[in-house]
Amino acid sequence: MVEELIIAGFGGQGVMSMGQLLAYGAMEEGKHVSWLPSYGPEQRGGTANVSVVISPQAVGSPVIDFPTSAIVLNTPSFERFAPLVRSGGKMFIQSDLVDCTTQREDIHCYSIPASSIAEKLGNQRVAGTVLLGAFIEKTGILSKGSLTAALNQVFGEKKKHLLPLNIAALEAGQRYICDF
Amino acid sequence: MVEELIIAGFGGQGVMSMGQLLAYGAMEEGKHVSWLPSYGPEQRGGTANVSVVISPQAVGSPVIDFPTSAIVLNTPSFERFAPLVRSGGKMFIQSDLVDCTTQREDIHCYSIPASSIAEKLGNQRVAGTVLLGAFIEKTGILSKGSLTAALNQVFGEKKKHLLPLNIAALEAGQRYICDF
Amino acid sequence: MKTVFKRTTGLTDAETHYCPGCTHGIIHRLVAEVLEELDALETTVGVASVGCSVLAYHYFNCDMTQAAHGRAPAVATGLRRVLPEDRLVFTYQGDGDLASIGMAEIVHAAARGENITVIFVNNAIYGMTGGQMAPTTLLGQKTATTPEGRSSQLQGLPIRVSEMLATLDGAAYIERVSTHDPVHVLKAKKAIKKSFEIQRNRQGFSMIEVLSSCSTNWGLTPEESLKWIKSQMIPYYPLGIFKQQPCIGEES
Amino acid sequence: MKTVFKRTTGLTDAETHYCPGCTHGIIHRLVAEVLEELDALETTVGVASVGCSVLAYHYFNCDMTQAAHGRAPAVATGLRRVLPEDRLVFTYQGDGDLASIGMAEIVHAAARGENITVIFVNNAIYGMTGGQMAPTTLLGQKTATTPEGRSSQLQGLPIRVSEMLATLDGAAYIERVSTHDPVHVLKAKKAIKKSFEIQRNRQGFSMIEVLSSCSTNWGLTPEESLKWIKSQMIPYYPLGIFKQQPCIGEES
Amino acid sequence: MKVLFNEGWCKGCGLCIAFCPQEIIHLAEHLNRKGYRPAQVVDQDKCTSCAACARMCPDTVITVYRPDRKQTAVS
Amino acid sequence: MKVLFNEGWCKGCGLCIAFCPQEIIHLAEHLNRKGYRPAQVVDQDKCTSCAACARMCPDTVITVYRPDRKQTAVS
Amino acid sequence: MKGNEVIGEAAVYAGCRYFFGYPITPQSELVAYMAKRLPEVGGCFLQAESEISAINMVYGAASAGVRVMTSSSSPGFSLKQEGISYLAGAELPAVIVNIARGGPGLGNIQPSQADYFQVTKGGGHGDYYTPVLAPSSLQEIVSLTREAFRIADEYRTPVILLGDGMLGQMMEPVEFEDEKPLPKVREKKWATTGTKGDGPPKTITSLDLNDTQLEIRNNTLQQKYAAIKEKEVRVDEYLLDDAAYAIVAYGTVARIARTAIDRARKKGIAVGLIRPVSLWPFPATIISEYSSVLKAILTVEMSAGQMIEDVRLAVEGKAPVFFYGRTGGVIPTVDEILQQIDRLTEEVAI
Amino acid sequence: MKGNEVIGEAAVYAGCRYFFGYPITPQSELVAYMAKRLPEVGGCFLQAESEISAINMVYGAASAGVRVMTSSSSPGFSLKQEGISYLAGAELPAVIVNIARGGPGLGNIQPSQADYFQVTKGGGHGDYYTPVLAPSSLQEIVSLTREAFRIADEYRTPVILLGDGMLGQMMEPVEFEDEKPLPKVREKKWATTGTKGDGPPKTITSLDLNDTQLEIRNNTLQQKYAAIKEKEVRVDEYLLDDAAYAIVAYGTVARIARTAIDRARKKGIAVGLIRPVSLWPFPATIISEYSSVLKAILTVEMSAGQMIEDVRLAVEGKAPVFFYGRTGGVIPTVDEILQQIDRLTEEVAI
Ligand SMILES: Cc1ncc(C[n+]2csc(CCOP(=O)(O)OP(=O)(O)O)c2C)c(N)n1
Ligand SMILES: Cc1ncc(C[n+]2csc(CCOP(=O)(O)OP(=O)(O)O)c2C)c(N)n1
Ligand code: SF4
Ligand code: SF4
Ligand code: SF4
Ligand code: SF4
Ligand code: SF4
Ligand code: SF4
Ligand SMILES: [Mg+2]
Ligand SMILES: [Mg+2]
Repeated sequence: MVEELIIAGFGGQGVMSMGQLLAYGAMEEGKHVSWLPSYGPEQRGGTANVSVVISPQAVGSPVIDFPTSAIVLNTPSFERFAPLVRSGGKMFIQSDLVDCTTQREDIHCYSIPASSIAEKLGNQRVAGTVLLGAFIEKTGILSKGSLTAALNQVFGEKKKHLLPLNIAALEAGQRYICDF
Repeated sequence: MVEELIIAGFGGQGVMSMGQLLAYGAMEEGKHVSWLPSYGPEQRGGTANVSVVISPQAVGSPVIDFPTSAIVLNTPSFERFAPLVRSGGKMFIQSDLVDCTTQREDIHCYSIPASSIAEKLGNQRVAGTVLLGAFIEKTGILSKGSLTAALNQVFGEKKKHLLPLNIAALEAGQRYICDF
Repeated sequence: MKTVFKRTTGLTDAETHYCPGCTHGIIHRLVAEVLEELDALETTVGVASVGCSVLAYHYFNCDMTQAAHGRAPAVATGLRRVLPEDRLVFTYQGDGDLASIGMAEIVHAAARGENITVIFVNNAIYGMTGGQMAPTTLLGQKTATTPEGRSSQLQGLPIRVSEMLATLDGAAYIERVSTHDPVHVLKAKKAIKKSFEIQRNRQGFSMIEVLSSCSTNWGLTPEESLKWIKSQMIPYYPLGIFKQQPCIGEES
Repeated sequence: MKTVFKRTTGLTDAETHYCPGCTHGIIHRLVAEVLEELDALETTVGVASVGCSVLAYHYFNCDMTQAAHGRAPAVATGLRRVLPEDRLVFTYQGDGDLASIGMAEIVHAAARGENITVIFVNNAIYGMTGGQMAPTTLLGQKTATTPEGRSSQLQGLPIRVSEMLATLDGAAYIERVSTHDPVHVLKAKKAIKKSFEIQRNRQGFSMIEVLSSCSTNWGLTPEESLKWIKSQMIPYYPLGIFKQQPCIGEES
Repeated sequence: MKVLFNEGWCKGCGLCIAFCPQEIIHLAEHLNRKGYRPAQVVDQDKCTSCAACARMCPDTVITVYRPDRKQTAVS
Repeated sequence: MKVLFNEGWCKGCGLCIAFCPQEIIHLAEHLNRKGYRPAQVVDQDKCTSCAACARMCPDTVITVYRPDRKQTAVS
Repeated sequence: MKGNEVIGEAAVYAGCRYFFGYPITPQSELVAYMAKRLPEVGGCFLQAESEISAINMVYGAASAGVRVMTSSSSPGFSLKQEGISYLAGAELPAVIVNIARGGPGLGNIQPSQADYFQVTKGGGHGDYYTPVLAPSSLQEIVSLTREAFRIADEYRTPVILLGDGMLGQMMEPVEFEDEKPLPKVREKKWATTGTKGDGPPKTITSLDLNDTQLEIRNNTLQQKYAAIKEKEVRVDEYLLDDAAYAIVAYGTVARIARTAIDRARKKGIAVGLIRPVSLWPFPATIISEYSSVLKAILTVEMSAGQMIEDVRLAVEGKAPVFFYGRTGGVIPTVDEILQQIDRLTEEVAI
Repeated sequence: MKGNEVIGEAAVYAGCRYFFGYPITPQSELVAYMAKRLPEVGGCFLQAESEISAINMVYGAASAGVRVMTSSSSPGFSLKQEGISYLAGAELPAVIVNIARGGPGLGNIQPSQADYFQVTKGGGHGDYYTPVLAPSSLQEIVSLTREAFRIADEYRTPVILLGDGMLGQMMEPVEFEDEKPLPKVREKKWATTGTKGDGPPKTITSLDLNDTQLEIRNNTLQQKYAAIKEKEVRVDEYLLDDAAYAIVAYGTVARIARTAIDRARKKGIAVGLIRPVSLWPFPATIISEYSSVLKAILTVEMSAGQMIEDVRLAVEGKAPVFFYGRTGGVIPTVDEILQQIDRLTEEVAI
């Protein structure tokens, strides 16, 4: 199964590193993967999105016209990508920041108050990881284990202390989404 | 008749302006003409030559591979152009500076001690004009009248005083060459 | 109620794309206010350069043309030599644009005494392209291309452009100002106004170097950034007037 | 019989293409003599520029590379960053090359403190291309592109490159010398030698500006040309040392 | 109302906050349409209309008014 | 022979002439292979071996020798 | 007048009053001519500090809506590539002269046609073309300079006038009276001259951060290029009516080819000349048409073979295309071309 | 690692220790990578004051015989044209990266292939070519960067590595171990490193004032180019054995085309892919051969149509050549290409 995911939001929300984490996770599992960012003109603020393709075979086009999943972190991104998600696809909405819902009935839509959940864990900043937890739980494309390994790799020795918090965030996301 | 003349010598010997004078003279007579210079890398000194094509019809190539006439003012130019003059063509040699003679029997060769002649007229610098006098006399391509008119044009008001000397030089060249 | 401060008509209605707290925004406003005060919006042509301020032509409420990276002084020269004398021409350039790739153009515009105003935004970094070293990057400053900090051995010392251009006879007015607090912002505005007045008097080339922040690429908050200007930049880039030729009236 | 003066082995056997009396010839000889005296011919790489001295690579008896117009300092930088430290690298550039098209390159080489020697031949004109205005052309001087004489209004004032570069911290040694008589030729040689020694000591960028003649394009005889250097150029381009950083030993 | 914030334009940079001598500017809890927490003043009365905030705002968010001086104040 | 002119290299620029303190250098009447009148010294005796000519010659035409000082000159 | 000076006078005649240039052999006479001439007609000449500055000064002047020119030769022309791409992207009219010389690198100052690719295709970055006119006589310089300014203004595009050192340096008689002067610049409403209360501010730019917007901009450019291709093809045909063979050559080489053709005709060989006058748009249709009836085509260039690609693209295999080229500033001679014509007849006979 | 960083590491792997560059989006990560990486391996990174300085620093470093690289994106690449012509003229080996973006002019920072002409033909002045390699995956970057340095050294020529913003910005897994490192630089006897008593001084130049000499120099270059054309053509063929149609596409577009082809195959359309890996020398022979058996060819580019000229030159009318292009940074989608394949089958059916 080929997963074509777009993660989109404001610059500074960590969209790129979320994608990167998934890419590393996919590599952990020996899958083929491509990661392609797209920025607006702004350095910070403005919109940004990243396309991640995870596939059992070599990735052809890294560009995604119609994603199988989308994670949206702000309203403009919701508006842009909601119509593009493939029929049968999934949409993950950071509902603390986006209070829209789609009219489309052919896609699955999950609203996740990721900031609130993260705040409860003690740090707003892991909202992205919460969303990733929800994402892997619903798509089953990657295991929690590989994502944990990816986190480990990304943090390295220096930021090792952030690991427990992020694992907790992953799990919180997974747990939250089970209720849908 | 198309006249294809190359004038060659050291830079600073007035090669270019000799060519220019002929070009103006040809225009006076309503003939078509082209003038094309060629310099070495040096600003002054070094070799330089100019190709002048005078023709009743529009001039095709301004480049002359095999001149019908050549006027040479130094030894390197003699060596370069002597073999190239067309069979039946004419070569005018400034014999004060070049003491070579060609072995070729199919061309006419005229040695003219132009500096000496010019010096006798009171100014070494009109040696070039002496050579031009010889050239028009032998080729008949232009009249003395049109060349005088050209001189007049080139000197303008400012250098008008140089006219008589140059006319004398033209005539001296013509006279000298008659003896051949 | 009296209005003490309101948005100048020298700016268009567009919202800027600058990062939060970027002082490009302040400098834009100052230039726009000056043009409004001088009643010059309809007679000014601005030249945007390539850097974070590349979209300046969207923001200034006057005719604008957009120049290739570093070449704004040449473009301004083209305009200057062609436009009627009553027109004002200015460039708005970053430190990468003006002091790196565009060094030849700025030196020669100054040497020619080209009658233009140059707004030189020195933020000690390449903002637009993601925080690489600029010719004005301070020693020890870490950037994307000086990961260990700028070293005098490897990259040489930062260029003080105002001081250098002040040695040229063609330069009529050169001042360095800053944006790190309200008082200095006011001074900056005064300098900018002066430079346009000098242009109006046809006195020749003038340049205002404005110390500016780039919190995004400095890795500081906007507030910390202004403190960094004060504590780090000003000691190396002292504020003040570096060149002031006598006014036409004052000459003799 | 003692030989007081003979042709240096620093020059190849080639005859130069320079015009009669052109002081490029003298400057070539001085550089070559210095390299010979420093026993550096086998460890030096020179960079020829584009100008009348474009063929310099034929004349200097050391490794030579030929750079694009104005870019000799960049080429020298490439060499410098790659070659072992014991090698000497120099550029030989005219005023059009160095001060016009190559302004960005020379400023940045100086600012970086690039450890090279620059021989800057200022003859106030573009010799090679037939006598157009250079950035160093004097006010009033007639050239092919200033037929009425250079005017400060239209073309601005001539650039004093040595003075300008001296404001840069990276520059270790900058001196202006002349070739208009035997005494000054000797002084020029001393300066050139010093700049190579500075390079040898790894002290950074040095430049010797040499006032030079161009009788062909000035429309003077060679002798008159030297007088013109003395009477016209030196008053605007004063001779002397403009920058001298303490020797490595002297520092502290 | 002495200071008026054009909330939609604010990028929440906090420069106005840093330079307000009265320390009356704060970032709101909510996000504006751009995704920033906009600056706001609750206690308008304390404002002295000094315009320091407006002068430092890079995004021309702030308009500053000064109430006409009461006659009484002059006397 | 105190000064030796490599005649073929000379461009007749006259700078040696201008700077010879003894005024003993002149342009020859004939042309060299380059087409210039080469510089020459006839009166070698007057030459002081000062090398001013050589130093000013742009074309390294000139070699200068100095006769070994006679013992007598020292005493 | 030398060819270079004729360009200058022709530009003045076409209403050009502004020139920004940098000296380089073999076009320096044009710079010098403008330095003298423009002040006489109330214009402005400025020697820029480099070719890059020159092209960007042109960008500034063109932004203000005037007729403006710059010129250079091969290495200097390479330096202008970014600027030309900007002019094309911002749709600014200007005339750029390239008097080409031997390359690559510093090369020499002799005539060359090895910049054909650079001026007709490559050049700067991005999808743009510049009309390229290649005169082959001084008289034609006069008319084509005028046309260059007309095309530039009409289509808001930079236009290139391509010559070589031979054309720039030679002299032959020229008449200006025969040519109509170009009408004054009509008002360019888009020019940034200060709004003067006349509507909202104008902007000139080649930037469009949005890809869809930039594509629209590119499509507009491509439509313009299609229109130019349709209307501005120029070609000179010589003795083609009964020709079995044709030489394709442009600029000065075409003159030499013409003399060779005259001589070949005397020998009874039915050869004619197709001389592209506009190199872009290239006269592909005409060449394509002739190629169906010709036995063979010979392309002659002062290059290692550049225009021949356009000839082959036009011919598409319908006739054999031969090549003769000289490089490094060597000018092909009439005799050499005659020999090539002979080769042509022989090879085709086999 | 991002594509840009992979280029950097691959260069280090190929023995490159010197890099002179100037930042420009979308290739800045390469510059930053080299700034960090080269000092670690005892090399030197220097940020030049401009693209022009960078290419001339490369000229200097290459003169001294080391493996050296620079990189830029479209506008910056235009500025390097004079320098590249000099490198070619002086026969200096170097690798130049162009991560192309939308143009013309300032354009934008999205991916583009509109520099094809510039890198394969036009570029600088004079008769020269530079080998151009166009990887389409990060793994291929590793092997082609190595090849770029090999070709540069072997033929003493600048070599261009052409990518686009998409390739530069994307990440995918990469193995370095699979690739052999390039042998050390063998002694370059021509390099100007100081004679050190080792024979007469060496000179590096592209100047030859004498036209005959310069022509000889040019002929040498042309011979070299002929050898490269013979030996260094690289092409990737995909599902061509039974194909009735072929897409010609390079770089990242070829990946998208490949996905489209896979889908078309599922629909039963016999379409394959010809992917030129070396853009110069262009795989003309192979395309020519296929064109005799194919019903139609579709060229897909992120440009208004540039490589299509080389395709048409190769095909010479033997099969219809269609074109699909997007510009301004818009990336063609799989669906669009599928539609084009349908169009192809329809038009040919008619
Ligand atoms: C010819 C060229 N080279 C490089 C770039 C890439 N570039 C865009 S902006 C910039 C530097 C901007 O820095 P600066 O001028 O300091 O402006 P800031 O963003 O800091 O305000 C560079 C290198 C370009 N657009 N064109
Ligand atoms: C890019 C480029 N532009 C212009 C030229 C033409 N050109 C050759 S030398 C020169 C000027 C030389 O003047 P200068 O540097 O003062 O040297 P001089 O001849 O006076 O010694 C110019 C403009 C060139 N070769 N390359
Ligand atoms: S990157 Fe820096 S200079 Fe650019 S907008 Fe952001 S803060 Fe301002
Ligand atoms: S033109 Fe001038 S600088 Fe050049 S060689 Fe002649 S005198 Fe010397
Ligand atoms: S005007 Fe002054 S007191 Fe009022 S909010 Fe602004 S900074 Fe504070
Ligand atoms: S300074 Fe302006 S943009 Fe920044 S927080 Fe205050 S109002 Fe908002
Ligand atoms: S060495 Fe002195 S005295 Fe002798 S010729 Fe030369 S200049 Fe004259
Ligand atoms: S200075 Fe040298 S070149 Fe000049 S005349 Fe004397 S010897 Fe001859
Ligand atoms: Mg900056
Ligand atoms: Mg000079």
